[in-house]
Amino acid sequence: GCVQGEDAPATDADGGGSVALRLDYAYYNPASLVLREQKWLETELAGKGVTVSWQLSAGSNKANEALRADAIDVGSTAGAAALVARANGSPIKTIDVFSQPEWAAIVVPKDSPVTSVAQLKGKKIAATKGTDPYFFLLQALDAAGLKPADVTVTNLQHADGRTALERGDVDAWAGLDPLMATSEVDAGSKLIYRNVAFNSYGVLNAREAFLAEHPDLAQSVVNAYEKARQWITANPDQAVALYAKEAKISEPVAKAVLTERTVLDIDPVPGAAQRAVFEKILPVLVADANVKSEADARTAIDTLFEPKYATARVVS
Amino acid sequence: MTLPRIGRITAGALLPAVILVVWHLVAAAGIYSAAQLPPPGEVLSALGELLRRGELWHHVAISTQRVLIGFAVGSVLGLTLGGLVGLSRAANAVLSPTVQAIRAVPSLAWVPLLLLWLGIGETPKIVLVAIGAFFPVYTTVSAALSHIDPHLVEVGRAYGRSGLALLGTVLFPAATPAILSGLRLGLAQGWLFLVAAELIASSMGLGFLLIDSQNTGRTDVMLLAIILLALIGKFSDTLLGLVTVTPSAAPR
Amino acid sequence: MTLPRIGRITAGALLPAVILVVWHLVAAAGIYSAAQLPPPGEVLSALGELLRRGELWHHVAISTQRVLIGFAVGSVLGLTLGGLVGLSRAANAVLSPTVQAIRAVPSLAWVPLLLLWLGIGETPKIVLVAIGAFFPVYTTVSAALSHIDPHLVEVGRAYGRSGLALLGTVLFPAATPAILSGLRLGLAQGWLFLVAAELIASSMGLGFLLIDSQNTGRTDVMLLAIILLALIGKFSDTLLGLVTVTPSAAPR
Amino acid sequence: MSAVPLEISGVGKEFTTSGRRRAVLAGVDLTVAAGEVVALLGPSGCGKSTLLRLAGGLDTPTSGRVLVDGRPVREFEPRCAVVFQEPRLLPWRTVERNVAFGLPRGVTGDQAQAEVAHWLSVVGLADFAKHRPRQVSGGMAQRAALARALARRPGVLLLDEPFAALDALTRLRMQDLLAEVQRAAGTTVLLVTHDVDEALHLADRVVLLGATASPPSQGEPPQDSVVENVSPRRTACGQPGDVDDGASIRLVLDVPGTRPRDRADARLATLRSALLAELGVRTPAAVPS
Amino acid sequence: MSAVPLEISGVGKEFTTSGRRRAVLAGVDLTVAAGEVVALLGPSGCGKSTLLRLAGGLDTPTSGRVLVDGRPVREFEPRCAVVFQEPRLLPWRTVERNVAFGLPRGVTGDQAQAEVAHWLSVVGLADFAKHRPRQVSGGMAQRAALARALARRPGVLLLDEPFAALDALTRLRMQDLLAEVQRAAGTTVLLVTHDVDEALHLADRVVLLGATASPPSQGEPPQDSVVENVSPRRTACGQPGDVDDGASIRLVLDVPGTRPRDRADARLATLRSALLAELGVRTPAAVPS
Ligand SMILES: Nc1ncnc2c1ncn2[C@@H]1O[C@H](COP(=O)(O)OP(=O)(O)OP(=O)(O)O)[C@@H](O)[C@H]1O
Ligand SMILES: Nc1ncnc2c1ncn2[C@@H]1O[C@H](COP(=O)(O)OP(=O)(O)OP(=O)(O)O)[C@@H](O)[C@H]1O
Ligand SMILES: [Mg+2]
Ligand SMILES: [Mg+2]
Repeated sequence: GCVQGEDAPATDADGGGSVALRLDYAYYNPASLVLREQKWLETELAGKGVTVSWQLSAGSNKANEALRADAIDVGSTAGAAALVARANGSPIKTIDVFSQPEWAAIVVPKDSPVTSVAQLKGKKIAATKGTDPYFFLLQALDAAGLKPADVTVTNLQHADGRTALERGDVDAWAGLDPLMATSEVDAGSKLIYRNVAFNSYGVLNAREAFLAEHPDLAQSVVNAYEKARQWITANPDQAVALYAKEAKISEPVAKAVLTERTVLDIDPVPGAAQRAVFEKILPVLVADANVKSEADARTAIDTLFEPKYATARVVS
Repeated sequence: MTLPRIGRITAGALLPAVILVVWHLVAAAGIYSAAQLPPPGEVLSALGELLRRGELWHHVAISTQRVLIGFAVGSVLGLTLGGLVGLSRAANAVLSPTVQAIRAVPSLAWVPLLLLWLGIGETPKIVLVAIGAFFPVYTTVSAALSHIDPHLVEVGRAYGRSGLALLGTVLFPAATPAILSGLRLGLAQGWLFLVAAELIASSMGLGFLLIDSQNTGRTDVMLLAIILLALIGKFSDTLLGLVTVTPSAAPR
Repeated sequence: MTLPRIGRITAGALLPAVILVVWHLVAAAGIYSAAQLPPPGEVLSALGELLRRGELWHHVAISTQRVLIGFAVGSVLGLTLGGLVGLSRAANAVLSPTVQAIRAVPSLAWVPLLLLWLGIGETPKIVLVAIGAFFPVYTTVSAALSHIDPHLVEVGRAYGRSGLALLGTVLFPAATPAILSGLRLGLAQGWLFLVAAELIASSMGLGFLLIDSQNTGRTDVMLLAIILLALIGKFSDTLLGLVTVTPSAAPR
Repeated sequence: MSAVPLEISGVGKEFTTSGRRRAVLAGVDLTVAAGEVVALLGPSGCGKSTLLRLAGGLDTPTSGRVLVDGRPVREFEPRCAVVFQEPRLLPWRTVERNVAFGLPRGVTGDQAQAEVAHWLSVVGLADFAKHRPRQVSGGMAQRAALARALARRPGVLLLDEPFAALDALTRLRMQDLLAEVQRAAGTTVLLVTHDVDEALHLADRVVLLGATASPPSQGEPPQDSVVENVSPRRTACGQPGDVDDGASIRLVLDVPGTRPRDRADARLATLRSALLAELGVRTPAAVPS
Repeated sequence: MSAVPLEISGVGKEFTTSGRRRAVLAGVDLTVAAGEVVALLGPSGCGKSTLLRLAGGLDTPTSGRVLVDGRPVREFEPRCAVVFQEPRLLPWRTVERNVAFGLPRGVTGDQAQAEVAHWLSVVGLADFAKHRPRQVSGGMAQRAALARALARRPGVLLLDEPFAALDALTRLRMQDLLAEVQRAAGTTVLLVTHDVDEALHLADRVVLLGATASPPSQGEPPQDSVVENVSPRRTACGQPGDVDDGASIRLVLDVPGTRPRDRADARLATLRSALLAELGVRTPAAVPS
């Protein structure tokens, strides 16, 4: 016999008038895990004949890819990733900020003598280009008075960066949670520089076409995320357990990430706070050719945000 | 089971046993941290955990299904197109440069394209596996067909076999060893492409397990996924060898 | 250049031309957005941009170097081990099950392991390409050797050729077509593994260009990388065909 | 299939090897009437097999044309069956299934099985039906190839030294088998052979292929000192000097009497000596032709 | 290499085909003295090629043993050279390089080239040195195979119907060539042939291989109606009934006179008829053995 695969249930295409709402969930978006588990959206929208399907995003890049390919309607990414995608022509809008995570930091091995960013001058640092930890690193260097040319940045995938760090191939790593937290717990790696303001927020993006067709559904999603955030604050233990199980990490790590390094109590309306971070990383994006031109990036900053849903949010 | 067969199995188990022992020793020596190289025992307990949660069976089943269907599609296409190119000079001239160019497109590059064209479901995953399986079959079959003993081809022609009949009675049988090794390579490459296929909006399968454990830093689960892929790959290869040898059974 | 050769080239260019036209039409029809499927012109301008910045040459050169060295290492190993397994039953029994199992380990799974064992730098990248090139060569060579016309092997033995001499004067020449297609598959798989290799601490190379453009959504650069990989893959394949056919030049 | 005539007119064939063109056949004219048996003799390398391949449509002549039953021979000719100089059995099929490969289209099932069994027993291989070609002897393989061709019941039977690998007794048997089959079905036969006795016993006409242009004088010294007792290279092809002109028909000999002939017929003995002399061999009782 | 003796004692060989074991040879004893030429005759499929392969160390006997120069034959035997029943040229080498394949170890460079050129011209293939095996005729390929074996200058020369594909003239030449080479080097020769004349002309002794157990009575009806004019299956192997016992030596005949013999010698004519009768063929002037 055949195994039931991942074909979407056949209701959306032919089930006369029924509408599909396709969302993503991601380990870096705890609220999405809660929403998927609690089935609030399903319950609410069932009456309107809307079916909800969930798609795992392994990272911001994957969420963007799915958005571009019209495989999902709403996807969760880091703010910077949303900006780059928009600048490179993806027709998406940021409709909600789901967290201000502190998912990136500068990490050194257990026995490293390095204690500050300034001491990294001339050293080798692992980071994944184009992702938040990389932008974090550049801002951190800037804050410490170093130029990017003062260090050697080694481009490594997040998981590989951790291995390189623990092996001693690099002196520091611009790490990402939960890998960073796991490395702390398992290998005793040390975080030498943290700054929540240098992270580019976790944002919820929707396709423009979806927004035009189903503004009501977009509103429902934003409302549901508000509810999820509140639920996590209210039920931290349950949330940690859920997060640990879904993200396949140990509870101590989950607890550290969720309660210590993720600020959920934020203003979900996209706007000035995010814009401030974008302005800082914009030159980097241009220099690394992550965007076609500075003009594109500027336009993207101006057109990315769609604050009306978050402004109009209500919790049912 | 005959004695020499037992001997063969023992001999074949030798190297894996050595690897296991070395792994155990290295892990125990503490050169690497547990996150870098967990000892075999930890991988075993990861297996136990997955089994307990009832997930493993599902991962294995869905991946196997994807590979089997994809391999079936890809190898049939590979045989057909390889046969066509081997038979007809015109087809060869038109198709072969393009096919050879497309062959160099890596599995990861297909992912966004297939996502775009075929969406998320099972189809793009199976198609990607089929793409992986296609090329080795196509390449070996078309190469083998153009190097068959012309004396035998002449016998086929002398006895009135042309076109498909020639292909079926002379060309394919004469190329059997090459076709078989092409099929085995195709199956192997199908497994290789599976991982990329399961990057396409997937939340199950061994490829997903591998990528997901890499992303979440679960080295034990990652090693488990690698070992499972290797074992099932070897197993399906052996099975293919049995299935394809039986009908011809030719001690050539 | 002879006329039939021009005909061949024209025929070979037919399909790419059709693909180009269809691509252009589809992109112009507006079914897909520019971010999904940019028109050919945009890919061309991405090429221009990379050329202007002087990066392209570097990407191509470093990738080609990695593939060539890796392929050289992997194919020599593949020929050696394939020859050994084809010659000796004992080697076959001990090695072949393990090799077949390892063959199923996907390129992405090697990345963390090689990083762990070999660190960053060029070595792990070349090793990964070599691993990719090894398996098709090994598989086709060992399969071809075990299916050589026993009559010819007997001639070799009757004229006092054993071991390496037998391999060099009878077995390898008799298996030449299969070995050639194994080498071509090995080279192709070397290119496929390149992308995974360039996930290891890389900031240049075509594989890096591909992954990087995927992550940032630069679909034009991504398509450019795919096309470059396809073209260079095809080109190196043709070159290999020329190089390996010339010495034997046998119209068999 | 009933017997059909074979017409070879003005046929020439050239081969290009390592850039050099060499004529092998030139201006060969030969008509084999329906039901006639023609034996083709000639020195090694003079183009007998090449002519046979042309007659079977397996190669195309450089000049001239080949007609089977009045129509040009086709690339996949269903009216001819060929026994090649080597057995050329398909190594992945059993002897039995190799014979079945020769069956004409449309013969299937029980009938096919019966036919195959018949031809196998006729060539004395009934016990080796399930053997692979590599498991039978050279002579057995050649007999299997003969059975494969006979099973086709062709209009024209093209035989290239089909009995060369057989011992004296088996050879006589197979010759008789061929004569019997030919008589029963009226098949047209073109038979390449090196055995003059065989040619005289089986054929209506014997055709000698060889270089016709300026035969070298009789007294020429032998090419190598080790060659004695035979007259020097008069007709041997594959030797310097005569190859570039291409061989054609040197001699056509009508064999007297009707088939089957008595092997002891005195007229045949005379013809035998004449033919051998023509081939360059002095026999004890040589009679100049 | 100087001549060495070949000793085959109590050799038996069985083959297993589709699960059934069949004895092909049983209790074959044959000693060929150093420098002696022994011809091996026997019906098709009786095990001549098999015996030759055993003598060359290419297969291992089921029982008994083979000694070359007093020592057991090896799997890769440098003292023997074999001409197989088929030419078996290596298709990826030119004719020239195929002959060079036979050169003994240590012969390289100019010497090798000279040797190859010599042997090619001796077998009449000097003009075809650069041809591929697929571009030469059957007889030419067989001559190339002979040249390859002669180039080896072996202690024991094992020949399996080496002249079967040659026309009458070329055949005589090659026989004389072999005789000359053998005389000059004193090579030990074991020659399988179907040609009784050839055996008598070349050999010191003629050995007849075949079923020895209970020969069927002379009057038995022929196996198939198409077989006439020949006495029924007396010695034919590859037929039901006699195969399972395995063939052995039925007859050893000393050929009178010294080599080279006159082909017209009257004593040879008598021996010829006797041998043919022993092989089951009645000749015009048959003399019972
Ligand atoms: N590899 C094998 N497996 C099974 N049977 C074999 C094998 N080789 C030879 N035989 C059998 O051994 C017998 C003798 O074969 P062999 O080739 O020695 O005959 P031969 O005397 O040379 O005949 P011919 O004159 O036709 O060449 C045949 O019946 C053949 O079927
Ligand atoms: N494919 C080919 N390419 C080049 N030359 C060829 C080819 N086939 C045959 N020849 C040449 O044609 C000539 C005649 O060959 P063919 O096989 O017809 O001779 P034959 O009369 O059958 O000789 P034999 O009695 O030795 O079998 C030979 O000199 C051979 O070299
Ligand atoms: Mg011929
Ligand atoms: Mg034989």
